[in-house]
Amino acid sequence: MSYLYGGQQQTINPQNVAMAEQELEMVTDTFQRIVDSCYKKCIPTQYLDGELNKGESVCIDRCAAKFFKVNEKVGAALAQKSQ
Amino acid sequence: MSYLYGGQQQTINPQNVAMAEQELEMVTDTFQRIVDSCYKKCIPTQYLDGELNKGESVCIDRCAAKFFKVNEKVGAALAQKSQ
Amino acid sequence: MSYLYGGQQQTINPQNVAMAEQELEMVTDTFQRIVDSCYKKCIPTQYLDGELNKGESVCIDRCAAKFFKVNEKVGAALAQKSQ
Amino acid sequence: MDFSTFNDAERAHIQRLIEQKQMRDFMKFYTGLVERCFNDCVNDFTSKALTTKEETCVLRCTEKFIKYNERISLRFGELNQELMQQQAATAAQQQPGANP
Amino acid sequence: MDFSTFNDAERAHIQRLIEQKQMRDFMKFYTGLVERCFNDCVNDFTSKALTTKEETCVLRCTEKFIKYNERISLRFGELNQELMQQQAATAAQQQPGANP
Amino acid sequence: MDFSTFNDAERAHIQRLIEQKQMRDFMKFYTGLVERCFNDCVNDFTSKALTTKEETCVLRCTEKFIKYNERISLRFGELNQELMQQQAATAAQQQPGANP
Repeated sequence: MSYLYGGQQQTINPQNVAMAEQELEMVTDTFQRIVDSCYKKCIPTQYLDGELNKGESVCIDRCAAKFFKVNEKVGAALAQKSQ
Repeated sequence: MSYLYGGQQQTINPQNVAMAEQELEMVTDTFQRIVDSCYKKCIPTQYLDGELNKGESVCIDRCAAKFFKVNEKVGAALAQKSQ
Repeated sequence: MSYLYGGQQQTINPQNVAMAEQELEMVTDTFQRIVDSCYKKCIPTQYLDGELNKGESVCIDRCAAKFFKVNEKVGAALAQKSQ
Repeated sequence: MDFSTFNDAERAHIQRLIEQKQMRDFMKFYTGLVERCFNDCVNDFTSKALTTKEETCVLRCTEKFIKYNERISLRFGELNQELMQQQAATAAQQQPGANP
Repeated sequence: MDFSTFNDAERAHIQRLIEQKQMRDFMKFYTGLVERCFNDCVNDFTSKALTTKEETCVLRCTEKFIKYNERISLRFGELNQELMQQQAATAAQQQPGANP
Repeated sequence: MDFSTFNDAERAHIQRLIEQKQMRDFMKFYTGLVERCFNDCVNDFTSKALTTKEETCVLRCTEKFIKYNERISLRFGELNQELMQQQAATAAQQQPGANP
């Protein structure tokens, strides 16, 4: 979309932009997967009311923390394999 | 992709294009979710034949209508929350 | 992203690029669906060990081959319908 | 969506986006159909050939999903149109002077 | 990610990408919420009207999912920040001379 | 796909698209692997620490999925090649004069 930058003197390095885009996508993708996984693990689908009760709230916190830990373990295992 | 428009005099307002793109994506995304949801609700996966029988057809019509109603309810609830 | 091509004399035909992009996306999308489907069909989720055993390996090979055959059948059926 | 305030270049660009989207949507329809019929019909991995039963199932599944898709597309179009008319009516009511 | 080596044009471009992504993310949040509450709450197709029970369920589901989303977004932000600090600390340690 | 009619600029552009796609595919592979092993292995939310059992499961799941992915990629490549050769043969047959 270079027409956006008609008046600018600075040139955009497409590699910098691609790197930032990649990183952004990675964070969003991970977030979306946490949202889906922890909903399945922590929220019963009867919907007896619209509140998050204590048990659900605690489950969400732990679920997010555990997802990050799994992320870390998998990352370390992949890094080791690729050595 | 500005190289497409080399010969044109009119300038494209990227915000207009982005708005249209967003709207297009919203409609497509909603359609895809209706297709997946109503298939699960209305079509048994034994495939005794290749026709849509009467029961399935009626179920599809009602399912689509109900999905739109849920869409409306959710939209209204979100609008109220954000006031 | 026309700023990439400032120094080039050749013009890019956006239709050629779009065609190649489409084809690339089709192959990637199909691959992703095979990965998901055959994992569900062939890999039990108890993870008694980290190896692929003989049964799993044979299942993967057959599953991939069968997916391609289904792809072919569906393609032929669609082509016939659209005549 | 109201395109009347868009200029020709914008409309041409959006038209092109819509065409690209349609090609991508057809592709997703096709690969999604293959995945669905594979998952619902193929469960025997004692050989790499499709059994007659699996093949029959795949053909019925394809036929049914095409018909399903036609019907739900039709309904979706109608319901979407209704919704847009409702929204236009609501917008007109909220215009100054439109509601006596 | 460290943006300090980026020039203004790049930062402005990336800012615009982030805004577009946020709009798309909100849209996905909305359509995903509708799909989830529809799938969990609507199971009666003897009529095209929502039953009172279904409507109540949809409203609770919406309310709950909004709260769920707020909470998990908060946790995600915290955990992400922690992770980035850890990574920064590890990177600093690996610099020559940083570890006596 | 036959790229022989493409000019160098087009080929360079497409090459860049392929590289970007590969980076995105690797990212999806990674986040998908994390989600899969999390869902299959983690079910105890009485604490925020991973149990030993969960950790073992995650490591096996990772190892297995990597091997799974290698094997299925290999098969996919072979089957795709076969398919393209078949299509080329069919296309050649349909050329005028190719079928005596």
